[in-house]
Amino acid sequence: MDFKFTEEQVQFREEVKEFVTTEKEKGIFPFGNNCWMHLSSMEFSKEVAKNGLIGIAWPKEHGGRGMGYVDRVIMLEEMFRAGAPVAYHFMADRQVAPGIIHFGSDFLKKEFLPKIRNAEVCFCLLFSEPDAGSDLANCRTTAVEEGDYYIVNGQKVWTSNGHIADYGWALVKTNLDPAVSRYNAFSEMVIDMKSPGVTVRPLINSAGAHSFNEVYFDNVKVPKEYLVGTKDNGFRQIMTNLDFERAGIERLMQNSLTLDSLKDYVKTNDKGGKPLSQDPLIRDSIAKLEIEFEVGKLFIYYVASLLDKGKIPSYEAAMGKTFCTLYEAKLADVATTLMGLPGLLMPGSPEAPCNGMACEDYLWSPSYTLQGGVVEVLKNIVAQRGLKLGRKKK
Amino acid sequence: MDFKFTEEQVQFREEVKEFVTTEKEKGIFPFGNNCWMHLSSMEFSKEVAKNGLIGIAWPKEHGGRGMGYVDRVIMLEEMFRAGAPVAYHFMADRQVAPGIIHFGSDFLKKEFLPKIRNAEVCFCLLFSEPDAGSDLANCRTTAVEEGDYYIVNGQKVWTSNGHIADYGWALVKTNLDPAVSRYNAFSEMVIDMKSPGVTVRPLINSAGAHSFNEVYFDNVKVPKEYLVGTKDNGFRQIMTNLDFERAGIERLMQNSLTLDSLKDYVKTNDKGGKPLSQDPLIRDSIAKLEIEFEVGKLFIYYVASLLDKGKIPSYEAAMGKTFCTLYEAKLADVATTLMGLPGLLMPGSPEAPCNGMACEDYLWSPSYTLQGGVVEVLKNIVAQRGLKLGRKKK
Amino acid sequence: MDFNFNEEQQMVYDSTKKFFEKETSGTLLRELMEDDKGYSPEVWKKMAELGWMGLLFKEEYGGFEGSFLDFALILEGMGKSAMPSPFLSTVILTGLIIQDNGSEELKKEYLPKIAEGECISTLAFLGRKGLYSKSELELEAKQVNGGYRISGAASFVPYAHVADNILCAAKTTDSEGVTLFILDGKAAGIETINLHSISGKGVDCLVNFKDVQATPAQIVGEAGKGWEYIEAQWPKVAVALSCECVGGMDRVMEMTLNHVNERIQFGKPLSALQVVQHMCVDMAMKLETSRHTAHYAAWQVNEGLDCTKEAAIAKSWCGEAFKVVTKIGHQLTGGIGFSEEFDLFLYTRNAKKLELLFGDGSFQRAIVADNIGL
Amino acid sequence: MDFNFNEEQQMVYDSTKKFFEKETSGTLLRELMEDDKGYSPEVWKKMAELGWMGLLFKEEYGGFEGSFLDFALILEGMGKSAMPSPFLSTVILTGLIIQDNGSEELKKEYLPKIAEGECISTLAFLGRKGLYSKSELELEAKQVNGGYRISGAASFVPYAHVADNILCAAKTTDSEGVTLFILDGKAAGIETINLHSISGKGVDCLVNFKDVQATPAQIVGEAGKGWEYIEAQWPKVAVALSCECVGGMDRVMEMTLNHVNERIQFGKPLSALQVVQHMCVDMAMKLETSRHTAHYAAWQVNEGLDCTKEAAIAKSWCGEAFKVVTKIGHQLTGGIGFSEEFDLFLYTRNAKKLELLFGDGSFQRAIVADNIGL
Repeated sequence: MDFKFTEEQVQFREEVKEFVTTEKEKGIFPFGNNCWMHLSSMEFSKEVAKNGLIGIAWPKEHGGRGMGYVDRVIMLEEMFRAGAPVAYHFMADRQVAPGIIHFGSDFLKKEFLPKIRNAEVCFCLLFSEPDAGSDLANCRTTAVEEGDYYIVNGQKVWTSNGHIADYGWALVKTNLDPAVSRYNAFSEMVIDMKSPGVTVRPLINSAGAHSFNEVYFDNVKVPKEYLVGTKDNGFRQIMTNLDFERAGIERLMQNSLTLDSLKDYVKTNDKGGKPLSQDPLIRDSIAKLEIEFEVGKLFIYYVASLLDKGKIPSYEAAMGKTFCTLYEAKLADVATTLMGLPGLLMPGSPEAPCNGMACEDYLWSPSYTLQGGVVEVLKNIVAQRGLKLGRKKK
Repeated sequence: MDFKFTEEQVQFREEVKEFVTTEKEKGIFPFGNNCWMHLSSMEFSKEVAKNGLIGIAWPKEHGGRGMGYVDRVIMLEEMFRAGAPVAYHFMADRQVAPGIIHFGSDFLKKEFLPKIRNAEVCFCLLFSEPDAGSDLANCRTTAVEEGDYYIVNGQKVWTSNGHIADYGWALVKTNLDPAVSRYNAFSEMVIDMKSPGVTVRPLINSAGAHSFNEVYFDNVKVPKEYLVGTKDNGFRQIMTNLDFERAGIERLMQNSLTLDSLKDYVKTNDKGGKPLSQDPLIRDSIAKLEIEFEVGKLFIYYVASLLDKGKIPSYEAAMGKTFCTLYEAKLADVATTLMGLPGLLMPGSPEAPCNGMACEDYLWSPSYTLQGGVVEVLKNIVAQRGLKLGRKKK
Repeated sequence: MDFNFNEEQQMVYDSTKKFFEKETSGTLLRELMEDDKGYSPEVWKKMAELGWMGLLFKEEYGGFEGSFLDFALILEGMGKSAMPSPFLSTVILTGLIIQDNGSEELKKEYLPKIAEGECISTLAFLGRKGLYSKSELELEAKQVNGGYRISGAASFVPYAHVADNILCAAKTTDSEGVTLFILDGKAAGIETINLHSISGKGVDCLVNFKDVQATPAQIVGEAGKGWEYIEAQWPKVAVALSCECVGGMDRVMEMTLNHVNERIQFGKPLSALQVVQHMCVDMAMKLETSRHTAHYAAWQVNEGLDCTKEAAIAKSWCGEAFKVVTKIGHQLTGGIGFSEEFDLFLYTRNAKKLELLFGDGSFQRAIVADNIGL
Repeated sequence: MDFNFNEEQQMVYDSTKKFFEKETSGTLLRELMEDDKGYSPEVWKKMAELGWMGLLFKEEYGGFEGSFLDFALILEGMGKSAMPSPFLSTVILTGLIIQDNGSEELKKEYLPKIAEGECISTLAFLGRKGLYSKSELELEAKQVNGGYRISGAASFVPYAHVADNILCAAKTTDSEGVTLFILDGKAAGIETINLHSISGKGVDCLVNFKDVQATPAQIVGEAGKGWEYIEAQWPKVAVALSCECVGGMDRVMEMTLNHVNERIQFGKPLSALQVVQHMCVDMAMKLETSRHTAHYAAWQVNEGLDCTKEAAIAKSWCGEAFKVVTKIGHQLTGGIGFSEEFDLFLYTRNAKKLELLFGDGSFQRAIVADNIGL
């Protein structure tokens, strides 16, 4: 047990902090909550790239910095603390590049890693379908071989940033034999979102924002070299990938500005001449949030430290995401309640404290425990993989 | 919608209140928490009987007063508010007598109803077995016909008051054919606890009290006229009975003295010169308890009003018991925490506030959400019977 | 004790339900959320025609002297439909305050107009922090030449921008208390600024008062007693809002059960999963307990009993329950429920608002604590 | 960052575990709960032989200058075993207070004795309401003839009845502050009365002081600074108790998982039910998060960092978590777990006690609130 950051890490954190502060002060980029899903700026991402902050955890031979996962959490902690608009490169950096490095051909590596590293392309994830939410094995989008191509047909949904992405990272069915198990029926591939036959239809979410999309594939031709890894092995590949997806601090900190603004609100507003921050009920509620936040953060670093040791944190990542998203789901609810009626004012409204951040966050909050694995599904994973429960006895 | 008690009911409540106050003032009976399970006094029960307060909801032709279930709740509300020691007659009044009236032969009615009515016998319930807790269909105690008798063999467990009961109300297996469904395999019967072959072994619970027992049957002869209702129809009979069991205010109020003592404690103790009752966190916590209590009480009256309309509150009773026992499970936890270290002193200890009631109640509290239907099983019932969920679609 | 509706109540409940089923549509609700007015004048007119506005007024003022239980059931229907309107602010926060405290002249002037649906009105009594506390009031009335001049700001005033009248609560310089003035909504010196709140763009307003003139005849009841008049209505408002919560929960429960029964994942409907079943039971328990609690408090109001405690119980319980129910609803309806095409978000927003209106859980629990002698 | 034990830590953890597995039995624990002494002198002696008592003391006072992390792991093992003893009250609440503040004479007198297990000691600093607040202190020391006479009562004093020494916190009439006196446990005028608390009959005491004499040489550190000395140990105590909670949870989790895997109902093990699985996951989450939180705070103590906030976080989190874990344990083990034959109740009682010792959740959260500038 040694919770000390190395000197390099302390130094690195300062570097990132300085970078973020400088960029924020420029006032040209859209800093804010939900920054990894919702705040996309190619220009900002290019600055990130220039500062060597994309691909830090990739091996050096692939153009990365060969740093660790704890280092990556340090970087993201500072990015998210400020609400840096990382959405343009985030998915590619977190998920697509590691997938390509792990499973992809030399062609794919050469084709995409430099572009991702330099923030020249934006990727979206094409997993969920109308009938395949929690149950990915129910995906019906097909990819059928035809010469040098796969012909893709079907529909994806809840595609974040589908409308700005250059490429999609898709799960498709390549073995149509219904007798074949899920583990031998799917493949992963990269799809050029500008291909003929790709239609992106915006979905407005219940927070009133366009961040999701429906994506339709109508005989879309995908070159065979865009297949990632082994044909029909996609389900296994994606399961590994999901563990990485779930391990991140984005599940805890995408709304950390809300907690800041709440603290600020109760300190600068009073009731009957006393700051709200002196009210014991308010103090207790905010301390509860603070504690859960710190507990969650420690857990995220724990999962990252496992990754740095070369362990696959399959159930630990699921546990971490469960804990952190339950915190996230609560944060804006508590914040709006403690702020009272002003907490229910929306961005752009006169009188809205912190430009309606808490209220907007509340409207987004139902999504946190759904995205990237519904809490109940994650608990199944923890129970079955982690605690080994439910195996037939007797 | 009319929530008004009738004049008769208002009058009746006063009657009961007066009776209870008088008896409590005598100082000879053991008033307190858990009074229906744990505080047994034949003498007190005889006073209850003398005042016509046993069997009030039975039909007049069976020696009852033909009053309603709401009336019964009114009576019990006043009994439980004071912690009256009703355990001697409670099970017989609530469950055994209605079972006999509903399903029993003339012989059983003549034999037992007057005795119950006059608090001359104490009954225990013989349902649970070591391998049949939530899953009653797993009961293995058998009753085999032999001449004019059933020969009973097996073991029951968690038998409250088994050590003081004159008779037991038992679920036994009378059809041993394993192919037969649970609905055609069991019977209900009355067993004389003094019969040769009955052994009662005390179980100390985790609160340190002897209230449960194990009961062993070794070739116990039970006269055939002690069979209740139809042979092999016991499972159905007992399911109806359980709905009655779950509908009662005992699930909400067996610890109402704890709430009183908590309120009293915070009003009469101070911190830094201010009564604890002025502490906003303490006020909020106690108000939460008060609210849940009132909400639960209303629900109990609702279920009773359904019974008075001749409806079987199958899922409503399960819902009510779930709600009320979750409140009960919380009450002593909050009380001990708010009282602080003095709240952790046990009955008999020097310095224990209210003679350690809150602490003792805390030790009992894990049992509330288990007895008479584990909360999770009750939720299954509400989901499946009430909300009709989980039926196969497609 | 009878928890069921009697025939008349059943009729009120059914006809309210039918009315809103007919008048409400997802499209209309979505439009109103963006609409500057924030309510539908057509629906408002029809509500008036049904006699809802005057239900609680005396016959002599154009009312029907109806039962508060019927009123509560109408609110339940309103909550179930999610239809926004200036109903409560007009009928209770202006109408009943005038009926209970105003002079004969004021009653005759305003109540019949309200009953006929010809007058939208509202109450301005909160400061910009939105705290329900006399000390946070920001309006002041100065005595000038036998009249008054009112200045300052009031916020979170529902429908002030479309109100024919504004009842405003102002501190008077000549007394400790708060005085209520009934003003013309368009009086000189009144400026309304629409706030964009969680429930829409045309509901709440910030209202700036600059030397708005009022005569002593515009004072409702006695000068200096205004805050007490408002507090006297608190239980009724709390119960009415509780009933709205019950209606809202009822609808969320319907849509959620429907979804989990229809949605197939892992080869069976979601409703076959035990965890899903238990979440639905948690919703059902919130709904059923809320229903009884709200109805009981409504009955107490109707009987004229002191129900400060019961109303606070209902509001704290139903307000938090509705919010929890929308959260479970979202968790069970997943991405579908999180899209704007699904109606759930309308209720999510209403629930959050209703949780806070006229005091959140802890505010109500403080009232309960007072009432049990703590 | 490394969350795993290093070799030495692993050794400490394993050997502590083995020690308690050997020395603890259900029978012994049940006896100790009824026992007047409340601890096992045999086990106490063996603990001393392992060097645990002197682990945190300097070598010159018979200690080993060991790591607080090792100390924390021992506490975790103690919590897992549920073995009661005057360990914390002797080592931290007397030993460390003397080491950090006492005169050279006092250190030389007491620390080696404690390190060898020859001295049981405790701290008397709470009034009869058991509130952790200087203002609630009920002991007073009067200056008489160059010495002191201490009178009043202290309650919830662990193991005072078997203590060789009692460190007592008394208000001194000549100053605002609180002064610590180290007294002989059997000094004239000291009366100990056993309280029967949730954790047993021989743990906590009410101690009455009647004109107990003390000399200035018995004062630990400076007169008037006693409360500050106690507060300075708070983070260490909070972390130590947090680690006990982690150990306790670990054991409850083990017995519960074992039960749900073995217990067959409705034809399959309980653990096949989704709701049961999720309840187990909730336990596991409490345990894992508590473990990291407690270890992190222990590490901070060890590094000599200011960890007021981290210790408060650990104590509030672990204290409440342990309690919740015992509740889930009971719900899943049913009647079996509720019987005295099953070990769960030992932990249920410890958890409730640990929740409150040195400040419950809201007490700790107030510290956190202070520390984040609220």
